[in-house]
Amino acid sequence: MKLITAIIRPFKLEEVREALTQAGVSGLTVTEVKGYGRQKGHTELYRGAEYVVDLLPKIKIEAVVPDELLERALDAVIAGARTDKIGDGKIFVSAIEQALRIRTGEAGKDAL
Amino acid sequence: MKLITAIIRPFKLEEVREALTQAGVSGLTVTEVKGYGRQKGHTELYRGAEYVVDLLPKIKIEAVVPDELLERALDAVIAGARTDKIGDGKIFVSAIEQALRIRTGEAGKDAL
Amino acid sequence: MKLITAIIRPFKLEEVREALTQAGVSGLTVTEVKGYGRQKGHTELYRGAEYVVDLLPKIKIEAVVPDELLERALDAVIAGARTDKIGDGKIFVSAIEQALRIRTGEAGKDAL
Amino acid sequence: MTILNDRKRYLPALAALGCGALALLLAQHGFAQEAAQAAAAAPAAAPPPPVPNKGDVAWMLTSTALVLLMSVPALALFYGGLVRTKNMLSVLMQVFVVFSLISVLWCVYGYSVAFTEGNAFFGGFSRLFLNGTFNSADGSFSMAGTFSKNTPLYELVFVGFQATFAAITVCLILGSIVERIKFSAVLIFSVIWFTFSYLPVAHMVWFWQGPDAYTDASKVDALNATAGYIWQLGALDFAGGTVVHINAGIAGLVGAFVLGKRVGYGKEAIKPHSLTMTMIGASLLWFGWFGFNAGSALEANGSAALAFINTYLATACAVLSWTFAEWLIKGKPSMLGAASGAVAGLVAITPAAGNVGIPGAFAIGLLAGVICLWGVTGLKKLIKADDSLDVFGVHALGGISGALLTGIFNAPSLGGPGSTQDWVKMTTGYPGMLEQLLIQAKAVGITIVVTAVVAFIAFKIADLIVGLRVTEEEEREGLDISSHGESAYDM
Amino acid sequence: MTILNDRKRYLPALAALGCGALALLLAQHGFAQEAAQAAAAAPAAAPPPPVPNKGDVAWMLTSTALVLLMSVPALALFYGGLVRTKNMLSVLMQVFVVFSLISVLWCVYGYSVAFTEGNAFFGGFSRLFLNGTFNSADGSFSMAGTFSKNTPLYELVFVGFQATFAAITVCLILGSIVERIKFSAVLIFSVIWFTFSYLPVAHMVWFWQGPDAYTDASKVDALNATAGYIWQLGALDFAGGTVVHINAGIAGLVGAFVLGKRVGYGKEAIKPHSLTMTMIGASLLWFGWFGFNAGSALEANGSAALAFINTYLATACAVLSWTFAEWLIKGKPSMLGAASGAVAGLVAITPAAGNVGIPGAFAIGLLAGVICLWGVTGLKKLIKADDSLDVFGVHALGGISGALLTGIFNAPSLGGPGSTQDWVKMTTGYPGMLEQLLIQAKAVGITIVVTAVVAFIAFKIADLIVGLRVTEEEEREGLDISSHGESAYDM
Amino acid sequence: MTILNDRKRYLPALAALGCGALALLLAQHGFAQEAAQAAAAAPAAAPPPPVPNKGDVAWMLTSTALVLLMSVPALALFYGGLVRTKNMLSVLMQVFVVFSLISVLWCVYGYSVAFTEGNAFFGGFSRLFLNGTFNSADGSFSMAGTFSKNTPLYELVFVGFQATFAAITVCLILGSIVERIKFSAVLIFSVIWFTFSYLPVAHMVWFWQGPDAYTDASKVDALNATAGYIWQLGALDFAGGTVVHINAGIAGLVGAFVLGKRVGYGKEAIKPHSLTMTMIGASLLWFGWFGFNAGSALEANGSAALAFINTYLATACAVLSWTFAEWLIKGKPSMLGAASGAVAGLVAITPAAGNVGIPGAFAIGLLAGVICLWGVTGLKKLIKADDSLDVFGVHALGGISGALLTGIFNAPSLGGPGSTQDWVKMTTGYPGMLEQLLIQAKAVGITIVVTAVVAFIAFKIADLIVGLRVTEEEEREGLDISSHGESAYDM
Ligand SMILES: Nc1ncnc2c1ncn2[C@@H]1O[C@H](COP(=O)(O)OP(=O)(O)O)[C@@H](O)[C@H]1O
Ligand SMILES: Nc1ncnc2c1ncn2[C@@H]1O[C@H](COP(=O)(O)OP(=O)(O)O)[C@@H](O)[C@H]1O
Ligand SMILES: Nc1ncnc2c1ncn2[C@@H]1O[C@H](COP(=O)(O)OP(=O)(O)O)[C@@H](O)[C@H]1O
Repeated sequence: MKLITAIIRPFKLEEVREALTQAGVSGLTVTEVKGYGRQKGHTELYRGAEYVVDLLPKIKIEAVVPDELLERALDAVIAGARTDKIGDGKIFVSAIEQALRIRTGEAGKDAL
Repeated sequence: MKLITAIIRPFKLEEVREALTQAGVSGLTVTEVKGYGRQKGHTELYRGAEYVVDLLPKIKIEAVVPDELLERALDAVIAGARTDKIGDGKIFVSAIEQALRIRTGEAGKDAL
Repeated sequence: MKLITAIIRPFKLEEVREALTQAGVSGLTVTEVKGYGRQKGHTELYRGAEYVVDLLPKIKIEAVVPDELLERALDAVIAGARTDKIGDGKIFVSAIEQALRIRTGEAGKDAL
Repeated sequence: MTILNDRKRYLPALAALGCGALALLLAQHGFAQEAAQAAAAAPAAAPPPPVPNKGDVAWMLTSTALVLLMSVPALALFYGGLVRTKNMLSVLMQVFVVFSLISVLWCVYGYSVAFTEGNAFFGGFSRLFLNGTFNSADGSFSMAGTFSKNTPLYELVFVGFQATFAAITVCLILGSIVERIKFSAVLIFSVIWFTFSYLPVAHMVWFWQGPDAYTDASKVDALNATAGYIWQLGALDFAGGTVVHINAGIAGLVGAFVLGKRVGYGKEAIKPHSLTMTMIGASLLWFGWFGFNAGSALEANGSAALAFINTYLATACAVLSWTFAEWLIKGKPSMLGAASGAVAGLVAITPAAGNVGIPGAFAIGLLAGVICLWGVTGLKKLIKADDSLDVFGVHALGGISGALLTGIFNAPSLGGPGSTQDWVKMTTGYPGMLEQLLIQAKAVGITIVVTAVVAFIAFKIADLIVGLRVTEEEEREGLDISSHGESAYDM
Repeated sequence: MTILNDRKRYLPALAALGCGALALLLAQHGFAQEAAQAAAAAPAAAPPPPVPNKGDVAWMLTSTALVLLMSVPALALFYGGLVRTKNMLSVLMQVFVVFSLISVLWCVYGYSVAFTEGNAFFGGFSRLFLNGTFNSADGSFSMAGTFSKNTPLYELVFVGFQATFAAITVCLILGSIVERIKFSAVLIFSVIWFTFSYLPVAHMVWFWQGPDAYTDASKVDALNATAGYIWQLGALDFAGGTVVHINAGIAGLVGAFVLGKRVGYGKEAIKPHSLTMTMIGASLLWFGWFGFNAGSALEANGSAALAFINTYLATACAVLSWTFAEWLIKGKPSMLGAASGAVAGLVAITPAAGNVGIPGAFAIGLLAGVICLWGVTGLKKLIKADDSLDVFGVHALGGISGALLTGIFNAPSLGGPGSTQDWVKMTTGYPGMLEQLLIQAKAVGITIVVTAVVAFIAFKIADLIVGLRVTEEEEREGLDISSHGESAYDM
Repeated sequence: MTILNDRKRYLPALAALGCGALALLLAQHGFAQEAAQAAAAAPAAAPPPPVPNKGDVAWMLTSTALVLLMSVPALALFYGGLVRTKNMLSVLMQVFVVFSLISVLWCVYGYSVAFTEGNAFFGGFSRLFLNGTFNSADGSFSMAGTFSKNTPLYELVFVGFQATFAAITVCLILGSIVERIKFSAVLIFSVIWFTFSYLPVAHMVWFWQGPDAYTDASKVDALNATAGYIWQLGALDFAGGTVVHINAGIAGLVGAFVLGKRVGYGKEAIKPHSLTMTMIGASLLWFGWFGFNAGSALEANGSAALAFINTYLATACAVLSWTFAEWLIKGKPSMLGAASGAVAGLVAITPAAGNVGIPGAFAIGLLAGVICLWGVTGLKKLIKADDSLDVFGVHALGGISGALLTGIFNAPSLGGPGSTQDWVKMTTGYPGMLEQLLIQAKAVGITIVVTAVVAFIAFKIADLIVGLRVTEEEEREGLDISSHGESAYDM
């Protein structure tokens, strides 16, 4: 099993979720994060105090998928998240050794 | 060392934390997340606009444990988080190559 | 490629981010989390109800770096986050099998 | 499941029916009124009624608006800030709708039952739908009495002012039962309790014929006999220690017992989701309470001025005494403590407002802060009910303390104004400390019994009809989503 | 890009210039006034003008402050809570600055154009910069009339009261166009629409010579001829059903059409970010509306009392009818529904406040809740515009319903007071239901046409000068950061 | 550590002792009063005192409630929104408790020291515990003078109105020292500064014998000699430019210097946690300020009307000038700017409210926005103190500008009303622009010196007793948890 971690633009969440469901991914977990990278931030001014904000709001999607679904899932994320402008985000893939469903105790692919 | 990532119901946090502590886990990190899976969401209605909300509030617990503690820790999470209803959540296990304690620079199991 | 996951004190975020940038890390993702560990929490009192709060606010930084940058990046985090008091936090290192840039489809180190 | 759903649907359908019936009634009423006006046209040839002083009208309209503000948004925010995020809207909603519901019922029959002549416990039905307050034939308004002779007020102003009292009282109860009660149960309970506890207690304490009726010593006994039972006893309740706070506080406690504890109570941390909102609520309560207390003088006169400064001073004293006592006992002074102290002071000074002097305000304020702090900590532990937002500890306890202390500090020897003993000659006096204290205690006792019994029955009836509590799953999910289909925040 | 940037910079520069010009004008004005005062000194030898009743002054100052509160913060919060976090400040800012801008323009020329004699559509320029309201030579104040004879009010009080009406009306429109409009476009639109829609409609509906001018039957026709066009028709609008709500509601709808939908509208979930704020806003609107409606009596008299209780009762009724109807139809009663019901009731009772009796308040309130619920659900779907915060569904629809129902429930046979038919003898009457309804419909129609045309042109002009919408990227990022360089929350 | 802890515990214990002492005093007072009343009974045979006009009473009670609202919750929210989440409650708490503390002290001795006869700098002790304001023996109230002859007001109303002024002034200072000061230090500072800066400045500026005392030209000099020092100079301060804003603004600056900067200041981003709250606060300040300024007329008369419209207009002007200036200079107009502009305008118009005409309101408003914008940007950088929420830049600078501009625009040639020159004949005049400007400057100068010195000493004393700052660790954790054991939000 693989863990897909995708950092995307917040307003793309719905599209990516749908694309992943279409691709056969049965579940995922979403976190609000802040991202720092190439994309330029903005300036905020509060009376005399000026701040450059370069941590931008992003959404992190984590989905554990069986190996055979990996490619399709990656394509789905890209299809759903792409706008072709700097800041579209990244996808990271890592290995998951074990997965368990708490409710039933099922393990491995069955747990997803 | 292993990273245990558990997605659980928010109100189970306290029980899981206690169970893990009992099991010998010395530390953990908690994140508020939203989860999508088999559990049915709900409908929200704001004047004329109706939305189906299927991202539900969940809690993600991350704990890095020495290999020998893994089994006990997994049992602890399940014991603390289980309600036997859909949406109880998942546990994922992955490998951690290195752990460091920032304060002392200790590494490996000593850092946990 | 490696994923560096650092749990640090919130007010150290800016220093760590700068240190990492200096070390050559090009991007990172930040999450607000709550941490449980050795550091003592505090007590809150609302009329008659007293609660011991031992989940403390922490910041989680995740940065995927090429292998050759790992050591420098770890040093950078420690340099930026250390106060020598309990609760400074941890760093965990794990393997990343693949990285993709959504905008361009670039893969591997080029995607970072 | 289907039956439950049906029951759910049943209530609004019934309400819709009610609206229809109301519309019909109103149509009839229009014609009925015409007839009434024709009849009234004849005696209209009498000398023109005295005109209200515009300063009084200005002050009473302002006061009424201020008391409305005390419910929406002040009380709603004070309470709402104390619950968890997932139940925020349910609290705001309960307060908003109960306030509206009682206000409408007040105009339909409540005012008539509370403030027209009947027996010593209930009034009559002559003012149903506020019939007769405005004469559309000649554009004239009926007048209500005040506490001074020849100082009338538009009855409609009095109706509005008192409507806000009735409505906020029922809303106060909600604090004991939030985070688990069904919305439909709230409405059913509210209607029953309002009708059979609020209205009779208000009638008993506040109904009398007004000063202008007392033209002659010979009439006094007959007039007194038409007044409310507690008024006849000679109890002092300037702005609602018994009628509002004890009444609501005891009903809340009964509710907490009948409903049982919230899921997770005592095990999970149930923390206020926004003390900022609670502080805004407490502050607006303080602000609005000037209308509540000083408005209860019914005139912009010296009594209003006294009630005003007492309301100000006692509250500030209670903030300090709660804060310092908490600091001493618990080690840290808390914002929630200061805000709670303010409310405690306001509650306790309510029956006393125009009935005590400056020394009374100091004493009542300082004591209220400490007593109610004990109410929400020590006493609360003894009672073992999940009185969620401490309606009993603050409103009942503060109300009782205030009612009794009013009896003491009303004494001219302690700087108090005494009370009017002779409404013909308008002379004041003080029956003696023990005597007055006993009268006050009786008023308190009667109120407690009435409200406890009625509240218990009302909750039981609501339970029978729709059930009192949401399911455990709904409670876990939060009432905002499960009962109202919304979220308070999306940030 | 550079041109755009230049345009951006251009506007504040222009504004700065404006300020300078204003300063110069003021300096001149100082001297001009001196001269005027010298001239005025002679007739000052006439008998001293009647003095305003202090009760009226107290009430009208209070009312004015209440109406200010309705815009900042009430309306701003009601609207702000309904948008997404990223646009919260832009809403607060638009309301805050538009309110200030219109208030200033009101004092510069608005009051003069609306409330001095001119023709039936526009007033004159005799009160530019409020010239002549305070005579610094002898410390005397000019007087405004009320609806009673010999009951003057300081004209400055009337100026202030009416200023808050003008300002809130323009702010109401914003609800239709938030989350995408450029701040500079908002300001340009506001100035144009205020000048060419608000001012003439206010003049047409509310300008007349006041009761004291009507000393003799022979003068009546000549005096009437100087009044506003709609006033001459005999239309009833107690506190602004046409002038405020229909005027703003239609302009909003036009804006929604001209601007187009928000990015993601209909596809993404666009949820209210804080219904808590919306509830606070709605509650404060209710509170402040007592100033709006009961203050429109211009005195602390029976008419104010009637307007007050009607405002209270109709609103409570609308909360109930919206809540129960939604419960019945959608399955769950929502807090946003209850709050929207309150606003619907307030809007609908506005033209009726002092013009109907208690039966009218019941009926208008109950109907308004249901009508506006349909406005924001059924009707909204038909219209297919992104009227973001339902200004049309609540304010236009509620205003139209209220205006028409005022015509009906004004009838003495339905408990209404009728209206003054003869200002010399001060007698009231009622022209008949069909007649009054027709007059009301005409007033509504004229208002709709004027505001629709002016709003369309004003938006087009703003589009030409600075462009109406922010870029899609800015809209995605949120106006708080892109237009104002701030974030509402950092929690 | 133990000692520190002991010190911490020491303060509330002391306070508790204080409460006890107070209780004793009150008991005594009860009896003392009885005696006093017996004595007073004899001269009570004199003709009955004139009765206050109910319109005035209505307006002044309303105004007092409005000024209370300005502190809790308005100022608390305005300030609270600007700090970080972790310090939110500490700000709310400091304002809430300091407001209460000063209000109580006002009734204990403050009112007496400020508003009874003594010397030109301090008053006397005849009104300790408000002794003599209400006579419980005969139910009569003592009267305070206004600015018109034969127009008394219940002294208790004046006491309450002025109490809110004293209390808010001390609260204003808090803005400079939040996010790092110990709660106990706040309280100690407050008591000292209130006693030795607020009370004498209030006495110097506002104490005089009232118009009714000026019955005869021969008495004028003797009467004037009993007035406050700055009053004798002829300084104009309608509602507290010197007494409130300069007084507080300078004290705040001193505090910022003495305390030092917040940890991380200039390095970390210290951003407002909720500009929504700040906007609500600013709006409620505007609303409440009508009570502050127009209430300072002490009557519902023309002067109140003038003060009202000026307060409205100048504020709107300042919103515009700040907004446009910021837009021009910084590229974007901000909500915080608009809100700050409102406060700047309100501060600057405070001394001027009833002392200038419409042209003055325009000018002062437009200027205030620009001046204070510079105060919180350019000037702030020069000063290099961490005046956290810009109390100096807005209140001191705005207050000084307003005080001086009042001297100018008071001129009848610039539309101003001038001032009463002869209290016997009640004639007005204007000493000349340079003269008046000089007088104003003197008043400003004296106030600055008094408050700077007293503030410095008061902070040093607090430092000696309990220490001024929390530990760095506590500051990092946030004062909400470390000082008060609570969190503002749990969402
Ligand atoms: N090396 C990295 N490790 C973890 N997250 C990263 C890394 N680089 C970028 N990110 C995340 O991806 C987001 C987008 O990256 P950015 O460089 O701005 O644009 P792009 O994805 O188009 O190259 C960042 O905001 C950050 O959240
Ligand atoms: N494949 C997955 N990858 C990551 N998170 C998942 C995955 N599937 C489920 N989850 C998380 O687990 C939660 C519970 O899953 P769900 O399917 O609703 O119930 P159950 O755990 O009982 O099967 C989801 O809300 C989601 O947060
Ligand atoms: N085993 C663990 N797994 C995951 N996170 C941990 C673990 N142990 C500690 N942490 C995180 O690190 C933070 C700091 O740990 P703590 O034990 O308090 O201090 P220190 O890092 O100085 O040893 C915790 O608050 C928690 O967020």
